[in-house]
Amino acid sequence: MKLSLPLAMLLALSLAPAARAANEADYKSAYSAAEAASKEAASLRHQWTVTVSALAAAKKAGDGGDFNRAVAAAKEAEALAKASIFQAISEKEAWKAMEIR
Amino acid sequence: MKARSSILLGSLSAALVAFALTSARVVAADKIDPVADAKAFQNFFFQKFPTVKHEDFVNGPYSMNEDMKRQWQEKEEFPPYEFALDAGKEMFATPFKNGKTYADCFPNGGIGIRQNYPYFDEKEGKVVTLELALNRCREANGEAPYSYVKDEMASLTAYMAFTSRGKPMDIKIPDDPRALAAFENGKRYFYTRRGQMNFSCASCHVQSPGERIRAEILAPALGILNAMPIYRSEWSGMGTTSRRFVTCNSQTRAVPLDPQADEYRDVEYFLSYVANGLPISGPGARP
Amino acid sequence: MTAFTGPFATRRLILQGAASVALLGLGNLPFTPARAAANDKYPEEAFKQKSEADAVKALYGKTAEPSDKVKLDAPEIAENGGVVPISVTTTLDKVTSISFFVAENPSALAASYKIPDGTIPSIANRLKMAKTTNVVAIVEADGKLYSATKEVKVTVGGCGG
Amino acid sequence: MASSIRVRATANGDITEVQALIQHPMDTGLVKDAKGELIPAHYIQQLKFECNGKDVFVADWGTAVSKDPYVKFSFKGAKKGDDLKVSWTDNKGGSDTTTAKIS
Repeated sequence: MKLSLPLAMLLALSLAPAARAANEADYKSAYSAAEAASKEAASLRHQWTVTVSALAAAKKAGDGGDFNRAVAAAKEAEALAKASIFQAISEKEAWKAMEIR
Repeated sequence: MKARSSILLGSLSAALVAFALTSARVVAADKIDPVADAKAFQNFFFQKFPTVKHEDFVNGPYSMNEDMKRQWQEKEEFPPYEFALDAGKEMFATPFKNGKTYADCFPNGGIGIRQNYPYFDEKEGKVVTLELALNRCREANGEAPYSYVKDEMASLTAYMAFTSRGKPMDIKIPDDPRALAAFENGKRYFYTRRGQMNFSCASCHVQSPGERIRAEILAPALGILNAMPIYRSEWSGMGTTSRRFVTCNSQTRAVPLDPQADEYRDVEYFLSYVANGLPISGPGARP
Repeated sequence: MTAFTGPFATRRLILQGAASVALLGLGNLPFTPARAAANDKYPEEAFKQKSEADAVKALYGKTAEPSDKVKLDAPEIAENGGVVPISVTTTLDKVTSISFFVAENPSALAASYKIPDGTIPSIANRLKMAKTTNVVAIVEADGKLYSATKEVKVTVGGCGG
Repeated sequence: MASSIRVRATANGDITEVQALIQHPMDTGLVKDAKGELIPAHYIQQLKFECNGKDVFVADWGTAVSKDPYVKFSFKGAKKGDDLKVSWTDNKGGSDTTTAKIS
């Protein structure tokens, strides 16, 4: 129940219609947003392996000039990082529910 | 449509009830009480698996499934960790370049002491695991540290575990707020969900021990570290507790911490303490 | 050996040495040629065969018939495909060979054992299995082949990563 | 270097039970290493047990035998204190041998 919010967010992001072909500027901004979110997730020590690989894929596509794919991958990485941040914050209290007492 | 809304209503009220319950307990549970935690932890498993003999829990999946137990016993006739054990025994006795040996770093010459690790080091204010103590001993004697995850470190800990086989786990928590905090931090790590799979250690080892996870049977959390280090057929080699934590993390798609991160040391402290009284069964053989 | 022997002398020494070894070798050859050559040859061909049927033909040159006198013991579900404990025992007598086949492994023949007389026809070993498939044990007793088959489920462990 | 063969032979009555565990990678030649290159096949092909000058057991192994292979069998005609010679050869010409006393 609690986690449906980030999944919905993930879906919303991927459905957003790409108005026109992405260019380097779009890639740079999407990538830095994803990188910031990923750094925060890492600082909370809740980073996901899939975030790291999506970020790497974005960089690889970006370096290769395929900005469409790079922006999509960066957006996915950002969404994943945000979901792991949400998980870290909600788990600060939620873990107690499972504790054996 | 009607059914869906009733489900929604049902889950909302359940959440409310759960919230009320936890908040009441949260207030009561602020005081960290390892003794009560250990008792509750052990009783949970003793009641959930009444037919399993208490000391059998340390055999992990093999205490949960007959077919697996038979395969294990067949392997134990001539166990695959035999080579690591001999290598560890030889290494343990080989003096460092400065002539000292591991025996000089450990109480009782390092023999039959594995059940007291990890311990809380009051000078350092942190939990110290057996692997950490071994590497510190090496560095103190001018030797390069070993990898915390496998090979030499696993052979050394295999031999030290072997010398403690059968002795009950005996972890102490000194009356020091930092030790209690480390215990609590380990407990929190154990119950915290992580990775894209959104699993915590408890999701598998408390909620569904004895169930299948593809080819393997999930081990109960009680006594799960008593068999460390383990020879896993999947790794076709030995692995220490840290290797198990690191690989478990990456399986749930959580980025692993470094092998001797504080969280890993604390969760090892927590899991070992709640298994006090259960025998050391390392080195172990696992799927 | 004086220092001036030079290459010719050492060559002569080597030749003499070789001759004597050959003589020695010849000396005890007649006692064990038949037995050693017959059953020590490594069945290279049989291990190359992909399917179980071809492997059996290459190894024994005849086919086996199932028999309940061959008791094959293998797990329901292998805890790990790399280390599957499999054992066989039989009440048949005059057993001369026992072999294990894993039907859908890259090559079916896994292991083949020669049982000299005086050795009890019962073996345990640990084999690798690529996937869920039939394990077949074949016993050669008094020149005829008897077999037992059991399916072993094999898959990977853990939750994936 | 310690021998790669661990063997336990125990006689009770006329039957001697033998267990052997051998340290060997048993590479199939079908597995890739971290860099993606195929690890060449490297496996024990023949393992022989001799007692009182007679072969008591000969194993011909393929690539489907597990890493650090194990085998158990028993045979008649030997007694406590006899020597059991164990030797193996692999497809790369490697080999090792050891002699154990039947206990």
